Amino acid sequence: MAKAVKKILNDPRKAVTEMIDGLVLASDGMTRRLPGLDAIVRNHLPEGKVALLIGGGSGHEPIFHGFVGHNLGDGAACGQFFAAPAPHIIYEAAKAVHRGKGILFLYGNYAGDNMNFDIAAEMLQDEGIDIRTVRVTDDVAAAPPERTHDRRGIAGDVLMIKITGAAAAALDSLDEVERVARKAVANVRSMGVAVSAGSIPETGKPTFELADDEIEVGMGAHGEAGIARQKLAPADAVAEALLDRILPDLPFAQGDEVALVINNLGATTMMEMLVVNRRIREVLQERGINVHRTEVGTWLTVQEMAGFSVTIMKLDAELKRFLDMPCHSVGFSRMGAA
Amino acid sequence: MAKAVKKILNDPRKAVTEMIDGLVLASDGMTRRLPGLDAIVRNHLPEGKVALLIGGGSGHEPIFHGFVGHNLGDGAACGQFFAAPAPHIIYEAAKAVHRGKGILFLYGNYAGDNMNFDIAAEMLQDEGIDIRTVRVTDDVAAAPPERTHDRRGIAGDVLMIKITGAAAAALDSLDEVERVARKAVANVRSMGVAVSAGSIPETGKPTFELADDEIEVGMGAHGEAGIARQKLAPADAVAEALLDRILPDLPFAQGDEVALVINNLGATTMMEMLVVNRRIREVLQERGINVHRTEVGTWLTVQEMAGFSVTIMKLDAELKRFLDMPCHSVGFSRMGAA
Amino acid sequence: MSDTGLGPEDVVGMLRAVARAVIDRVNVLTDADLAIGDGDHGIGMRRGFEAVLTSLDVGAPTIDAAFRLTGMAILANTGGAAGAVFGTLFTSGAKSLMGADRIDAEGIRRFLAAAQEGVAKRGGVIEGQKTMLDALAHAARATSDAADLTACLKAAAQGAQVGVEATKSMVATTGKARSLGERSLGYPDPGAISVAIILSAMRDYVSSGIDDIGGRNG
Amino acid sequence: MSDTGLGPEDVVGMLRAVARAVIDRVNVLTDADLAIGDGDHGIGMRRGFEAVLTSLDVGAPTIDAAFRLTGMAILANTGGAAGAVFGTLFTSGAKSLMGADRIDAEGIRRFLAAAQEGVAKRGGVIEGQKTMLDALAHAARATSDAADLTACLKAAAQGAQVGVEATKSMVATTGKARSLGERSLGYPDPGAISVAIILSAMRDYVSSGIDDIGGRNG
Ligand SMILES: Nc1ncnc2c1ncn2[C@@H]1O[C@H](COP(=O)(O)OP(=O)(O)O)[C@@H](O)[C@H]1O
Ligand SMILES: Nc1ncnc2c1ncn2[C@@H]1O[C@H](COP(=O)(O)OP(=O)(O)O)[C@@H](O)[C@H]1O
Ligand SMILES: [Mg+2]
Ligand SMILES: [Mg+2]
Ligand SMILES: [Mg+2]
Ligand SMILES: [Mg+2]
Repeated sequence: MAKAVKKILNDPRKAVTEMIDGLVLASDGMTRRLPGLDAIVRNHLPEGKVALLIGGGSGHEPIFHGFVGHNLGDGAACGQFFAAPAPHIIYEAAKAVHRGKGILFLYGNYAGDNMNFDIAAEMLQDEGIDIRTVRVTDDVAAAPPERTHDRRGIAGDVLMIKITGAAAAALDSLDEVERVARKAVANVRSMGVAVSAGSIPETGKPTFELADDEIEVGMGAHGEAGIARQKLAPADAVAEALLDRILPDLPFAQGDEVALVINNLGATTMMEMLVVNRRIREVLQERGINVHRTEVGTWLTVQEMAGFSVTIMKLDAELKRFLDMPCHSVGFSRMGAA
Repeated sequence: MAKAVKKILNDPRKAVTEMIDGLVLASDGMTRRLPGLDAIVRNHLPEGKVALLIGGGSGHEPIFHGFVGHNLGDGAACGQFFAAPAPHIIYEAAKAVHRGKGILFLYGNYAGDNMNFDIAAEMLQDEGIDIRTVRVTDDVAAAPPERTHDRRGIAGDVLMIKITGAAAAALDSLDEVERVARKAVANVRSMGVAVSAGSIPETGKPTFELADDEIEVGMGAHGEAGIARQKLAPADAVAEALLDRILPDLPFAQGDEVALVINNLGATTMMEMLVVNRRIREVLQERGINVHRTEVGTWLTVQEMAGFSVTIMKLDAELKRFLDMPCHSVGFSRMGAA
Repeated sequence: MSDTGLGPEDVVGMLRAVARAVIDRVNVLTDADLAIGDGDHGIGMRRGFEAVLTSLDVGAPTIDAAFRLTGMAILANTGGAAGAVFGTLFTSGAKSLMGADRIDAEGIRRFLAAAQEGVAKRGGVIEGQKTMLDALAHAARATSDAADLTACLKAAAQGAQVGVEATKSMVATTGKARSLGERSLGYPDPGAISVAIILSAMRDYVSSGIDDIGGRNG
Repeated sequence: MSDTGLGPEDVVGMLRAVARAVIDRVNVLTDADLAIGDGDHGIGMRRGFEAVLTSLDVGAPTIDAAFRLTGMAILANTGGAAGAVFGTLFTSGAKSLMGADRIDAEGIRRFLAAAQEGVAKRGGVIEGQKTMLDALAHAARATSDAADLTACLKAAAQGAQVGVEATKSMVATTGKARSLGERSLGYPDPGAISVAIILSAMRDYVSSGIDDIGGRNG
């Protein structure tokens, strides 16, 4: 792990800005970049639409900036690698998506993001723009249930942006959109497992070290320490270990309808995630928990980190409605309930 | 690279069958497994529908079996790791999806797949079932233009399944569906670059070796040798090297409308692919080639192999129509042209 | 040893010995495929021949049935190119033994000729393309004037080995190794090695002599 | 050295020296963050202080403007937690120097007190949570009875270093290191190290004496 990880980039210090250009081009006209800024916004935003602004550090593609699109985020403020975006980027992105109905800020709960988004929110509120903030706090490994405000946002972001984006398209008051987002975040729980580290191109250094026969359960999306570093275990055991923490936390109970996300942190194979899904479904079935929708894919990554996380959200009729709506962006497109 | 790559699986020899169970569960009722067989088929296939059967070796998830769904494949025959499915699996899957209008076999052009699908086709034809075969041959690195029949199928599979699946849903004769598939395959070209090797869980051995500062341009999806093994190069140079082979091959000319796919072989970051996309679009623009639709994601993988491929397909009105239709499967879902 | 050749029971015994020999060599075959292919030949052949052992448990009434069962088991469980070509090797070969109640040198010659023809047709290959066909063809030719079964299988096994050596100096023009072009030079073809393993195991079974074979023939 | 403190030009010179010092230490800071964070503190601070150098090129008419420009440049270019807290350190500190045409020991005390208050408010932290605030608070206290600017910055730098040492025995309860819990023990806080680098660079600039400073003050 001594030498820098091989990556196909140009100047690593230009990677974020070049990535944003590539992302806007990949959206085939759906989005644009704010001139000179690391911010992406949707074209053709209707007047009077409640705006949804997402964002966070780069290096986790396709989240967040890859989730700007139809029935998803209206704009995204992008930071550098694993670093929250600066306040003026958030401020400009917010101004660009505002259509008179106020803006919901939706992002993962990290000190850096909280402070930078708050600074921007204060600037915008000074101008009389209505700003609400919902922070994603789905990582049960990060803090005990009584301290959810200390919990990180991980792959719960995928369901949060999907549902809040649909709500922001369908509902016409910021209060209502905020209410839906708060309900969703209150009902989502996740936990991940790390198998090998990712690295920041500029330093080329893996953000943590794991032995050849070790995994770490509960590790955060930046390699923040988890709950237990243990020997490599079979998929069924890992699936059970994650559910043992996730299910009691809400708790998820018999008869609940849920959405399930298995998110690839980067280099894990889909085969592994599907084998894990097999065991997860067996356990959920035993518990009488019914899965309404499953998503298995690569959305919140940590560069080439290997590992995955499991996210479960308890649904009601309203959350199901927004979850089942179609959506489209470079990073996430769904046909919607057929 | 000596010791086996860390993976979260149970018994590696059961990985394929457990993966298939997990995949069917992830489809939320859209597909089922044929009892005791490594085959997945769609539920609720309408009578009189032209059937599309896809398939190939496992270990490339989500392709092929993850592409069974609405407006995509009707069924898939799954082989073991990197091994074509056996004839009886193909035969049973074909019987299960047949609705009286014949079946199109669509798969990548590999000796193993060709022979096994042919054996099954002969068995089915003996029973009077109309079988047509279209082999994907998009990899320009595999053989010169005059020997396209010697070319491998790589990420061109994604567009081929998308378009042929839509055609098989919209058109009602096997002749017509075959015609569309042949037109599509005649107009698609791809080439990839390998950065590091993937491994088969059962052996744990990387399928090839690349030095810490080397990449291989034109390498196949199983680590088949490419055109040139070279020093790690900047993203722009790699993008140009791929286009230099892809564009003249068809050739793609000024005024052409195309679909562009950048496919992750496994462990490459989306950031890298987006940076590559940036340069690709600059070159295409210089050449007056207009991109109708871009897809950047992870579809045809080689386990944890790092690298990516670029696929370009020349479109006409009919191909665009099928490309823009909505679709849904575990591995590929699209809202369709909004 | 008995010049009268083998009856159905011995053929089953021989095919079991073949299966065990292939299974024992899984790593050799995988490493050979790692060098010029995708590294799965060994595990694929193991899957196929483990199924052969199971399917032969039911026993085989006739000689051609024993070879056919073997081919079907390989075809159904190996997958990949090997599943098709090695399955075809045995099923095509079996056809040439229809009705035979014993197999001798002449029977082996017929079997190898039919197997070679079937594989060439299924694979769409000729000799010199660096495939298992090269080992098979060399083996078939080598048997032309063998007097009895033992000599015939000795010659076949030796011929197959010569074929394996020959593939080292061939440039692959089919299969996964094709894209290596010149770079496939110097490496033996994995499937050819499998053919040599199969025929050597047949030879060893027969050469293991009277007590083992004649005994049951007595 | 001159007890009259520094004028605007020297403050700009001092802040340039601070920026160069931080940029020089990028690897130290990144490694510290690799140990208990996500490994980007060094490159983030470099982004911020490279922007400081550029924004100070335009020069600064007043002392508070120089500190404010520095804070704005950090805030706009660093990102992450550090961008917010180090940006706030300088912008809050700047407010306390409004209208001052020279900065002396008393000015530094006001600056540090205001910076500490601003950071605590923005970060929602108190001392003991293993953040840069610990270095800042130690530095502020250490300056209480320094007679002149040189002594004041010597004390501040030394205090910051004590704060860095103190963070080693703290369990992080905010930021990315929080999830390490007990495992963060023994490691210094990266941001605290940055505070020490900043104050040491201010001390060195001032201590470098007459020719360098007094000269321009002469
Ligand atoms: N077209 C063909 N005809 C005959 N034999 C072939 C052909 N293609 C491949 N083979 C044989 O199959 C072997 C590879 O088998 P295996 O690795 O199990 O399958 P795959 O190539 O699908 O991974 C090759 O070494 C070669 O001997
Ligand atoms: N809530 C907070 N209040 C004050 N300082 C903080 C806070 N959170 C983090 N810090 C400081 O920021 C430093 C980390 O900065 P940096 O690594 O650049 O940002 P990030 O943690 O977003 O990657 C920590 O070492 C700590 O000193
Ligand atoms: Mg960071
Ligand atoms: Mg294979
Ligand atoms: Mg092989
Ligand atoms: Mg950090």
